[in-house]
Amino acid sequence: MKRRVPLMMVFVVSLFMVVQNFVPLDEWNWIYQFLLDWTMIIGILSLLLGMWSLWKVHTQKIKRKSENYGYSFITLSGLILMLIFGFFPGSGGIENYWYRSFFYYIMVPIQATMFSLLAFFIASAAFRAFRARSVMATLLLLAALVIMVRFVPMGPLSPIVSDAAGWILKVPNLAAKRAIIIGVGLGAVATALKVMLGIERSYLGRD
Amino acid sequence: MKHKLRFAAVLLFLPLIFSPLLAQEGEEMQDGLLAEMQIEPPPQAVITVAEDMPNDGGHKLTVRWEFPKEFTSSVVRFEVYRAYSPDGEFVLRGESPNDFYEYLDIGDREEESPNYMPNDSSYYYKIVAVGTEGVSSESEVGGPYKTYGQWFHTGKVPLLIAVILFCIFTIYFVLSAKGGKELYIRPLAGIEAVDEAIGRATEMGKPILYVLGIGTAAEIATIASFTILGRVAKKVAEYQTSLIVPCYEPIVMSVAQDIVRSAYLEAGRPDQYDEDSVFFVTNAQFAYVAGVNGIMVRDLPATNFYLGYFAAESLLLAETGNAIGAIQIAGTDQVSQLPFFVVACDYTLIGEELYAASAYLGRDPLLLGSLKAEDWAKGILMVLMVLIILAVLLGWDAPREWIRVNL
Amino acid sequence: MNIFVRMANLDRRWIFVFLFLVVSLAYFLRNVTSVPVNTTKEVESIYNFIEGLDPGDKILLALDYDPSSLAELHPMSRAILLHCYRQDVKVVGMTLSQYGAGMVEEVFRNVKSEAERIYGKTVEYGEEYCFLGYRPYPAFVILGMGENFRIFFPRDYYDTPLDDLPIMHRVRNYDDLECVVVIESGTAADMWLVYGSARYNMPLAFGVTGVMAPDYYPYLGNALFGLIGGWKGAAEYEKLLEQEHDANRGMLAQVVAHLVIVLFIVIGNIGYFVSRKKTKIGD
Amino acid sequence: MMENGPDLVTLLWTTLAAFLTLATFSFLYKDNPLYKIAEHLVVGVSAGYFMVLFLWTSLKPVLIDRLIDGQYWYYIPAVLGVMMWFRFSKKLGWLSRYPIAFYVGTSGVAIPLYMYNNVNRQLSSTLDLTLGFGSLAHFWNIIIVIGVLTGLVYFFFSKEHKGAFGGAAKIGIFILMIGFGASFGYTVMARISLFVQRIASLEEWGVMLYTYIFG
Repeated sequence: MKRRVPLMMVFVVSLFMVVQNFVPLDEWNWIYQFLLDWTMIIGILSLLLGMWSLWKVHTQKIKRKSENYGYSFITLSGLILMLIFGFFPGSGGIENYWYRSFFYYIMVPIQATMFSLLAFFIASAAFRAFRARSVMATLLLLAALVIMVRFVPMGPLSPIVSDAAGWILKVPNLAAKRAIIIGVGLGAVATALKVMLGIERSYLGRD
Repeated sequence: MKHKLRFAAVLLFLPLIFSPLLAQEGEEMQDGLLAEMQIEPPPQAVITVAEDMPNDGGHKLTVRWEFPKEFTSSVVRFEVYRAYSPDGEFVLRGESPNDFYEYLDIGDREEESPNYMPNDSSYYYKIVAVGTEGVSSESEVGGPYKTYGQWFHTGKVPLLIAVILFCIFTIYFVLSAKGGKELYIRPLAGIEAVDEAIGRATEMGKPILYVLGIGTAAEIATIASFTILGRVAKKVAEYQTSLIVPCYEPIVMSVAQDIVRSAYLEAGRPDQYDEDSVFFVTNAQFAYVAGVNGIMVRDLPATNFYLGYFAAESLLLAETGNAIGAIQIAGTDQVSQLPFFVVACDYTLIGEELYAASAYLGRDPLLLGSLKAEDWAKGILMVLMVLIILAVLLGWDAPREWIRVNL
Repeated sequence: MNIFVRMANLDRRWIFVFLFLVVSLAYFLRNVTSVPVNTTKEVESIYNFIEGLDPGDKILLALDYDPSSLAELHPMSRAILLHCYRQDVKVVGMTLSQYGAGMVEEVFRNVKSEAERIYGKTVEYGEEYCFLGYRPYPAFVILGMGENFRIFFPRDYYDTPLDDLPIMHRVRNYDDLECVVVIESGTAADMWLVYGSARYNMPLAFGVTGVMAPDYYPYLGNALFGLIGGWKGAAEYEKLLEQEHDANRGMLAQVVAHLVIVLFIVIGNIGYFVSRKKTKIGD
Repeated sequence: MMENGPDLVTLLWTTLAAFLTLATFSFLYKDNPLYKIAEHLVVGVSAGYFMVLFLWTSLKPVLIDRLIDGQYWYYIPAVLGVMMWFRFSKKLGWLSRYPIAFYVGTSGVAIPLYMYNNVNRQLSSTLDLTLGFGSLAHFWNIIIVIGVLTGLVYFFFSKEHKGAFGGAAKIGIFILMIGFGASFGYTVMARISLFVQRIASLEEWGVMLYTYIFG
């Protein structure tokens, strides 16, 4: 009951998912859509576990007065405020003014800025890693340099650089991507098969 | 002038219309009158067939008709009408140019859709040839034509063969591995480094950070990462180091909790398991990164694992990890993120190596067997590629089409 | 500590500060100064193609993007449209982007008035350009247009029958057009390749986002005769057209940022090699 | 309202956004209280944001409305979802394995999808290349095919990378590295524009502040 039934469930669901790909019948598609709804419903209902975990981590930090515990108040109040804005009867749900403002003026700028830190990290990573230490590192360095230098006006050298950049993007870049993608495809199918057959079952834990 | 004449003609033949037998005669005579005025309606189109489009659930029909080519210039366009019964209401479905005698009637599956076209139903079509002078002629009603869903998508035969062959390989090699056949597996630097990295954290008395990525629990990369997490957690339990697993998704978190708990149990230290070591951060991509980066700079882990599905956050995490001096082992199947892991991490499992790693770490013959199957598949693929290329170079293009999947 | 060792192990925060200041400065100087943009073959070939067309020739321009990639792709659409109007090349417009129809219609209208202002010509709907609108099922649409545009677009966006548009007279399918240019942010690009170029073999060129561009380089020279990638590609086209605009203004920050990164890579390597030699001798 | 310049409320919100932007940027220097505020705030707010969003826009139409509508078969996923909550109980925690097993089981969809997208399609598009020595482009296509083949050799796990095989694998990894370098270099452009957009939003705030104070 604890292991066998879940493993059978995995097998049946997996097998259906494989077979439906080849069957264009409406009825099959309906079941497929229905099962996708299941995953969504399970996913959202289990968000409660996430909320509980978040709550527990931060309340415990406060209780134990561990380092930086003061900031946990900020996280918890952000969470509670958003829930109140969104769920308080008559608040208007996702149309609520505060809910939307918190999204536009707190979430969006911080997330966008976090994303934009990549501009700096890409620079520091390039500085540190692009050293001609070995053949491999040198190839990595040269390819990246040619592509980046393409931006810089260099007079008569420019057409040569842009040709070289075009070639790199067109020939080795394509070959590399394709080899990786084919490998990933086989690896992923093998892993999914192992899950279906119950060979790979670590996700169930052990008793 | 024109209208007057027509009106007169109609008046003249009005009594005759009441008799069905004579009515036709009247029309003919009307036509004769029109011919005199040189406004001849175009000839009728003749519906030949309406075929069900194959490989779908039965919501598409291709209507074909015949039309005398020499009259092309006297027609502006064809209008296609459809009804559920021969004398039902004909609804305009679309138009077709004057020299194209085919119309693909695409309907929707959803009943709520205004364009709903149920399968297993009969349809009747009528083609109206719209003439240049505003006179049009209707075709006879064609039908009934049926749409029906198919049980198998014929364009996917090569895909089906590929899937079945690969399944056979996998099952065969797994079974032979089970039989105790020794398999050689080439060493992978990223995997060899795992033990050393955990040992280093133990020596330094610092925690180990394990990031499962931002995929769901149904993502293959996440599933591969689960297995690796199991091995890492077991080692961590044996070495008595602490483990931090911040999660992006509650189901992934739940699974990770089960895995880590089992690993501690397996290592014989269930009491050491800290429930709060696997926790949820948030499911907003960059807020998650902000949180994990915060954990990194404050808890200063000695070793970071990034294994699973990653998007743009890969470099944000890896650079922060590098700045705090952690040993980093990464792996993802996302081709676009691999360059960043390769550049910023000490060891990177490239694409397929991530899937292989779960088998490596376990040294479980069952899991290793599938690696052999993957290798065989690769070998066959390479041979196939070379053979077909040779065939094409020799001017034989057919094999190239045999293996093509037509969706 | 030796200067070369220091160069090799520079604190990354120096890079951050430098990059932050330089890029910000470049951004604020965007209206004051600009950088020369070096043009690449893949963009030039599109420019030269349109430049070589005769007045009255027609092209198909598919703007398959939605508001989310407007900033990156609009400069391309604008530059190509302006170029066509300058050369008296007629443009048949369409979109395969579900959320794009309204926006694309606006793009056509805006560039029309801009072209009239810049070149002092009248650009009239139905004569110099038209917009067919959006149709779902991109694969079918692309295939259908290979037979006849009227199969999927019997009427244009404004519900006018195609035959009532002078520009569409005697335009049946791809054969009656000089080329197809697709400005693309989604998956329809692959379909243009598979169902359009592979089947009907018309000259095809892409303008895509910077992230997508590397994926389409391999098709250059066979399926594609040209490719415009991201801001840089758009800036190149603007430069060729001598109509520097948004894309060129953004280029200054891009060029200096790339320069800074290249510079630091060079510094790092010099430091690395010299200090390594020194330690070797020291050993 | 707009003719009189920005209103105070918008200005205050935008100021908050600008402050948080700068606070996040401060992480580049080092971890500091400002970053900690921004980080802790965004974690809490975003977790709450998605909880609310998913409940109203997904759970309500997909589950609750349908149950009210009498589509009783939706009780099955609802029950499965609720089984996840049994994790709070030590004794019945194993019940959560059912929804997890179902969820993981849907990964079977990857078998045909990965096979098609990653294998069949890549194989077909490699074979569609025109090879030959007639033109440079056709010659480069030969190199592409060799690159793909050697790249695949690198991914062989059950054969030792020795001799000719090892040589091919070596070429394979070299080609992978060139590909990585190229992608890395190309992405710089996109990342710099992200940063430029942030400066632009700060500039917008500055302009707003200026017009509010000086009119």
